[in-house]
Amino acid sequence: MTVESTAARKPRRSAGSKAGNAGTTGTKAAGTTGTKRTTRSTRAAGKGADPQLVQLLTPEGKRVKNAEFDPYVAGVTPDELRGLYRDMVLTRRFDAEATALQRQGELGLWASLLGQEAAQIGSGRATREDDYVFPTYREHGVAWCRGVDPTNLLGMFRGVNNGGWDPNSNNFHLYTIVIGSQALHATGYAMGVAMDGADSAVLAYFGDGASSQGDVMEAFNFAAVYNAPVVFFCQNNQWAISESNEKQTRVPLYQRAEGFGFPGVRVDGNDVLASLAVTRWALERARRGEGPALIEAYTYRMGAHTTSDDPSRYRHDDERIAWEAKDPILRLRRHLEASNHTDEGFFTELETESEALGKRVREVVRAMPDPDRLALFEHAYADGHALVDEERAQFVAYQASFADTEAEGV
Amino acid sequence: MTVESTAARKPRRSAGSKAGNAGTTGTKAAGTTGTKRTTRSTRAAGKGADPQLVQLLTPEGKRVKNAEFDPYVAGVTPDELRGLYRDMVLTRRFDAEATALQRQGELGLWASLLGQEAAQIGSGRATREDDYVFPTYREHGVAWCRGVDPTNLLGMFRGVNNGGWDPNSNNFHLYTIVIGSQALHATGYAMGVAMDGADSAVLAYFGDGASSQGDVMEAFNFAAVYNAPVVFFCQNNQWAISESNEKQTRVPLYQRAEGFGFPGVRVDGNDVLASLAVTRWALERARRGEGPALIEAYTYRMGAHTTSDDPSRYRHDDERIAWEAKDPILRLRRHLEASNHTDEGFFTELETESEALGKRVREVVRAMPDPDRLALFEHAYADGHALVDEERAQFVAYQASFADTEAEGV
Amino acid sequence: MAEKMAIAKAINESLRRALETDPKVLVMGEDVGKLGGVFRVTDGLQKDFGEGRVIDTPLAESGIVGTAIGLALRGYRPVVEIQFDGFVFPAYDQIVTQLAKMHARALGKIKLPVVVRIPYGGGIGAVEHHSESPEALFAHVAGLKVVTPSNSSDAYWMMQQAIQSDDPVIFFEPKRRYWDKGEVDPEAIPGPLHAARVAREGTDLTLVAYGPMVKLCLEAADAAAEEGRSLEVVDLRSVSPLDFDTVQTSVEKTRRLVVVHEAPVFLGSGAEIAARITERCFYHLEAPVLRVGGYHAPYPPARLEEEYLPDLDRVLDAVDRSLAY
Amino acid sequence: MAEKMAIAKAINESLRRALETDPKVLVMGEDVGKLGGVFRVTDGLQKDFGEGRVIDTPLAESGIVGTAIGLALRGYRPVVEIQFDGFVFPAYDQIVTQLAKMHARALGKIKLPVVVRIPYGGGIGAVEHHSESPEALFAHVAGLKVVTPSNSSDAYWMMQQAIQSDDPVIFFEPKRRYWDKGEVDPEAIPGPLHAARVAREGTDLTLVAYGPMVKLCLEAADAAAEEGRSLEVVDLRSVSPLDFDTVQTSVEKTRRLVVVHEAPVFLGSGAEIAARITERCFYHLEAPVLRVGGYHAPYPPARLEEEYLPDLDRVLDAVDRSLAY
Ligand SMILES: Cc1ncc(C[n+]2csc(CCOP(=O)(O)OP(=O)(O)O)c2C)c(N)n1
Ligand SMILES: Cc1ncc(C[n+]2csc(CCOP(=O)(O)OP(=O)(O)O)c2C)c(N)n1
Ligand SMILES: [Mg+2]
Ligand SMILES: [Mg+2]
Repeated sequence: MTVESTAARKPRRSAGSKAGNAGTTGTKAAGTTGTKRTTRSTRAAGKGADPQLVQLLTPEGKRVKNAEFDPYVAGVTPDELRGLYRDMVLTRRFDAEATALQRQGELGLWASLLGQEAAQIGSGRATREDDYVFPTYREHGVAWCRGVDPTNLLGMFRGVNNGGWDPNSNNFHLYTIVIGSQALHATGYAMGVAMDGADSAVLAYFGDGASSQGDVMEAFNFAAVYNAPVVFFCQNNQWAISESNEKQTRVPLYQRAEGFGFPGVRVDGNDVLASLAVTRWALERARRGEGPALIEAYTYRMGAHTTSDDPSRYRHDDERIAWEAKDPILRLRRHLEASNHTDEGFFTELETESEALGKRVREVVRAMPDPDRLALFEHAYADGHALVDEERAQFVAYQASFADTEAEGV
Repeated sequence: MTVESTAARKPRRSAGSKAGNAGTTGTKAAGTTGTKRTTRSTRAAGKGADPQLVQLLTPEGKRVKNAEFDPYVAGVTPDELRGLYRDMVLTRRFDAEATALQRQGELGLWASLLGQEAAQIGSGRATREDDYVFPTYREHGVAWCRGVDPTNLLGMFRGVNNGGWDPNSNNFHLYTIVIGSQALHATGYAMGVAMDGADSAVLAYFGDGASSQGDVMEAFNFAAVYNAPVVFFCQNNQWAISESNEKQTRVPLYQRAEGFGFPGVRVDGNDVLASLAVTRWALERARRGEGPALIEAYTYRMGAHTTSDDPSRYRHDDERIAWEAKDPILRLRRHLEASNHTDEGFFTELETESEALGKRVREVVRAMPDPDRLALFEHAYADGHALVDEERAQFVAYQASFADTEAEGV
Repeated sequence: MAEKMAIAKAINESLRRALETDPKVLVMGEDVGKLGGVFRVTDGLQKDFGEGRVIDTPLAESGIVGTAIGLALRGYRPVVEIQFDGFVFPAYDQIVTQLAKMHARALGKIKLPVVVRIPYGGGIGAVEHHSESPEALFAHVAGLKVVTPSNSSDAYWMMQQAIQSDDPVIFFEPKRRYWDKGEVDPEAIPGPLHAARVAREGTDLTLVAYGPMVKLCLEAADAAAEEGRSLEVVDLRSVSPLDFDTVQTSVEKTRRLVVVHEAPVFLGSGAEIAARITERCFYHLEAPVLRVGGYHAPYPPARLEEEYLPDLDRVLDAVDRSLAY
Repeated sequence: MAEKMAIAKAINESLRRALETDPKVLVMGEDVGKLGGVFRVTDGLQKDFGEGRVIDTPLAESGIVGTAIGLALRGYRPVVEIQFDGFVFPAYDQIVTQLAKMHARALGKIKLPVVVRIPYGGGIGAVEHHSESPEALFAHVAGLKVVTPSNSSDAYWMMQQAIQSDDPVIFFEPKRRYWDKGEVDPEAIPGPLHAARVAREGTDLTLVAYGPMVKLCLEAADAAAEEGRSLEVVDLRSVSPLDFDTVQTSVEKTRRLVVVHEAPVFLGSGAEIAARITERCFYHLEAPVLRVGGYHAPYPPARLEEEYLPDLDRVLDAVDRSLAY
């Protein structure tokens, strides 16, 4: 299977090469006992300061039972498991390629998701096509699940645009850089979904640092008051640039939800199966009209904040090393191998696909043209603006005045 | 005892005419078992969606036991009880006078505290002189407890200033109109208290509506993270102008605290004794370095939002009538009478004092001069500003140009 | 069939018409429901269109604008009310970094037809934060459009057009004129939203104003006429974009310009008008463009606001000074 | 003993000196601690002064400024860092309605010596929100002072003075010049904080600029000199208050003025300078005041910013146009 660029409104890349829609399966499996589980989960989540980490796969790849969340992944086939693995491997590969491209000067900046693949793929694969996703700037894995061509993500990091895809083609909003703003957009969108009487849900991503922003907390409250079908997915990767969790919050973040009147759950964000299960649970209750939920995916930012950052200034290597043992990809690989769900062919094929993806990303990025100068004045307004027209005309005339000296622009 | 204008940093008007400092007494009584109670209270507060209303006096004036909070008022003498009664009566009288003055055109606006006397007097009397209080625009009763001359509160409502007292004279900040902002100022101030190594505490007031503001929630989080000695005192008077509680929050407000990592308690805000006890509890734990707490004082705005408001457009009279049965002043009067703590002389004397207060307020307000025109340019900056100087000079020259036609300025 | 109505009522009728004709139009804000807003501009709308279309929100301006953006992304056309000018700032981040920029960020793929209504300006004897004129703080920001009607007909039609606009529009309502009455013809064919209007013709000097100051300038023109001076009054109607052509045409005729607004003069919209008209009319101007507006000081308490706000004398003083050149 | 150091280092040294000499001075912001800020402006300060003086805050700008106000009320002098220009807006409400107005609200009884540091401006090839120049949005607001150094010595001394000021100061740091080196003499006696400085004398035309654009204007003056034109360059240093006297003196001599800033021209500080200098120098000006700045469009992606930002050619083009009058 090759990685193709994505057409609007087409079914997304399926999770496994031949699998059906994993999301649907899970929905059915879980639908039967939904309400009860909701209650229990709420209680469990609020129990105290001890993290109640939902985990379905141990770091060693052992499948552990969880009465509450098992039903949400009961229908997951080996093929789908391989699909999740493939998603994570390709996402990591894409991410590594982007980091390399930044080093080579092809990108101005890159925000790596390294270490957060399971949280993103698990939650992303839990969405339905009609759901709508609001990312931060690091959700490359979720974008992948939504079918956004990964090369489109690179435009803003290269500096050729501030957001290079049509959000409505894949119901995947643009990356939002001002921390926390998108939580309110997601909530408003979800209010609209409810007004439309649709049973879609909305998934809003943000980080542990973002949880401190007033906008995120106002979003919690609006979502609760309007019972909006929005799931808040907080990737707690332990760091907000150089600030660790205790600089942002006194208690585990998932606990914040209850004070607004909806459940919060902490999930092992390095466990793709658990992330899938918990997100399905939350999305389904949102669809059923039970309102918002908060998921805290406990994970780790393995790399620097962005390529501009130097984490050696503020954290020790031991920490990263300890988390490497919990690597999300390794974990699923161990599980697949122990379950005899894979053979060498699968891995070789994936490696080839991975190489192809890397090559394509390199090629597309290097060929990405700079925007036309006049793009400066494009899209400032939808209906036009007299001053923009005037400035554009002056700009054109000014540029033309160089025509004698220069053969062509720039 | 006459009502005097307040000198800076002098001991505040005592709660009863001959009583010692009620706050000190309570502090001692409670200090012994503090930590344990804290734990219990935290647990109690988080128990579930049912309001855990702390009440020490029933609407009928009957004293009910509360193992957790009784110790905080164990030392309250009959004299002090009479003092609390006096505070409430005089505060209500002042408030009524201000409403009348607005009707007579002497004030542009008035925000009445009618119905909230117990919450304000109880909490206000729990503060120590070195504590610092951040009010909204309705804390006339708290101002009274802090020793701010009530006529000073009227300046901004008359339109002669935007805040007419020196906040540092009584550690009572200016009224803040932009909803919620002061919660952050209080938190910052409390961070400063902690840095200074002082054992003062800070008390921040806000309303049920304000709880929706990002600033208030950011304040919760900063307070928790820095373990700042600040007590958030939310007067839930059921209404934010025309919006009832369910427009602001899905769950009882006191529950919000726990999600930030500190305890929340709901107290009967029409019970002055309970308000006193709970606020003492919270202030003392703050002093002991145990960090912030949230108190939700469950009360009722008996009147209009302000004199500009017409509540008949959005709420029924029955609601107000039902709350009248829980009147804070009546309740304490019943208790005092049933306990034989008062005689007719007390009430007659208080009525005289009340009349005197009303008269003084009327006189002072009517005599309040309009500010000088040049006050426009005063205090825009502490260190001066060239443009202000230039504009002031132009203004003076412009005014002077009318000198021929007019005998004196406006 | 023209009808005489107050500006507040004209906006109310315009919102009603929008709610009637487009099921995607929503009205949101604090107290806009049963209360009908503190100025009764949304009076009766929730009763007739329900709580799903006319929505009382939590007390959080960032939340209001932020969720309105989300609703617009879902295809709605929210008309958001900010209760008073001084309370728009908690929403400023959402307005400046999201509402203004998202269309461009999405290379045109997203449209945000959100109207932010702000009752603004002083002269009503209110307490702090209830009398400000922050229009320059929005007009400086690309991606926003900023308009403000001065009379009932414009209030009605400009609101219709603002709601129909696919761009975010900051709609400043001259609160002290809410009760001024004027003709509204709901069958008229309105001119463009962003065109200025010559409200009174004159030959000796041009007064430029908008919103609440238009009435004052018309009064000033009356007063000046008694002294034999013919003032032209231009009602800008739109602060972004700003119709410099109409102003220029007027100034080329009168050769003198005074700009009047309540907002502080320093970096107020008068600065831009002065700068640009001076550039466009450099050889026509007989006097520098003069400005009458607020001082560089926080808006004063009510008992001082008459000194702070432009009034007839201050406008005529500026006219005198201009004519003295 | 003057020493050569980069602007970033000069600010670092100035903060260090303030922390050393006044125990009430605090440094607060996101990542200002161990990391030393994303530009290393606070490098080493937490190590030397502790977590109690150099404080990593939660990720919430309103919270940062709001608590800084509270700390100032308690007697502290917080120096707050906003990580990038585009992230100041969540704090805008606290800055405009509280920080700017509380001194006046308290009739002078309260002072708020808070410095808000904002690295600003473009030219560093960054993603959205990292390259803006929002100074006009602060200068329009009474109660704030707005300054911006263009070189190391000013960076050092203006920060000292800003911290000593009893008024809130918005301190815009020209981030693309952070690594430009210049002499700093910690024993010098600095001039007033809000005085402009003639950075280069000339006779034919005045260029006014501040922050990152001063260097560009000096280069333009060099280039013009080669063509036999003598340009005077005024470094404003302060946008509020704005030293019109120094500009006026210069323009009375040169009779021509071009203002250069990165911020959008429309309602940018150039508008105010044009309006006021035209009024003050009406009979001196041989040409209208011309402005070179950003366009009325969201700040573009990095690959377009060179088109958006004023550059040598655009400045010289404006000079040509002015001289052509
Ligand atoms: C309002 C705002 N303030 C500051 C920043 C600068 N900034 C970018 S990312 C970041 C840390 C975000 O941490 P977190 O929310 O945990 O997300 P992560 O980067 O870890 O995925 C900061 C402070 C910003 N983008 N927006
Ligand atoms: C930021 C802001 N938005 C709106 C307002 C207008 N306003 C004044 S009081 C009020 C309701 C406040 O309700 P609540 O917090 O419950 O306090 P209460 O008036 O009931 O004491 C509103 C919306 C304001 N002052 N500030
Ligand atoms: Mg993080
Ligand atoms: Mg209330």
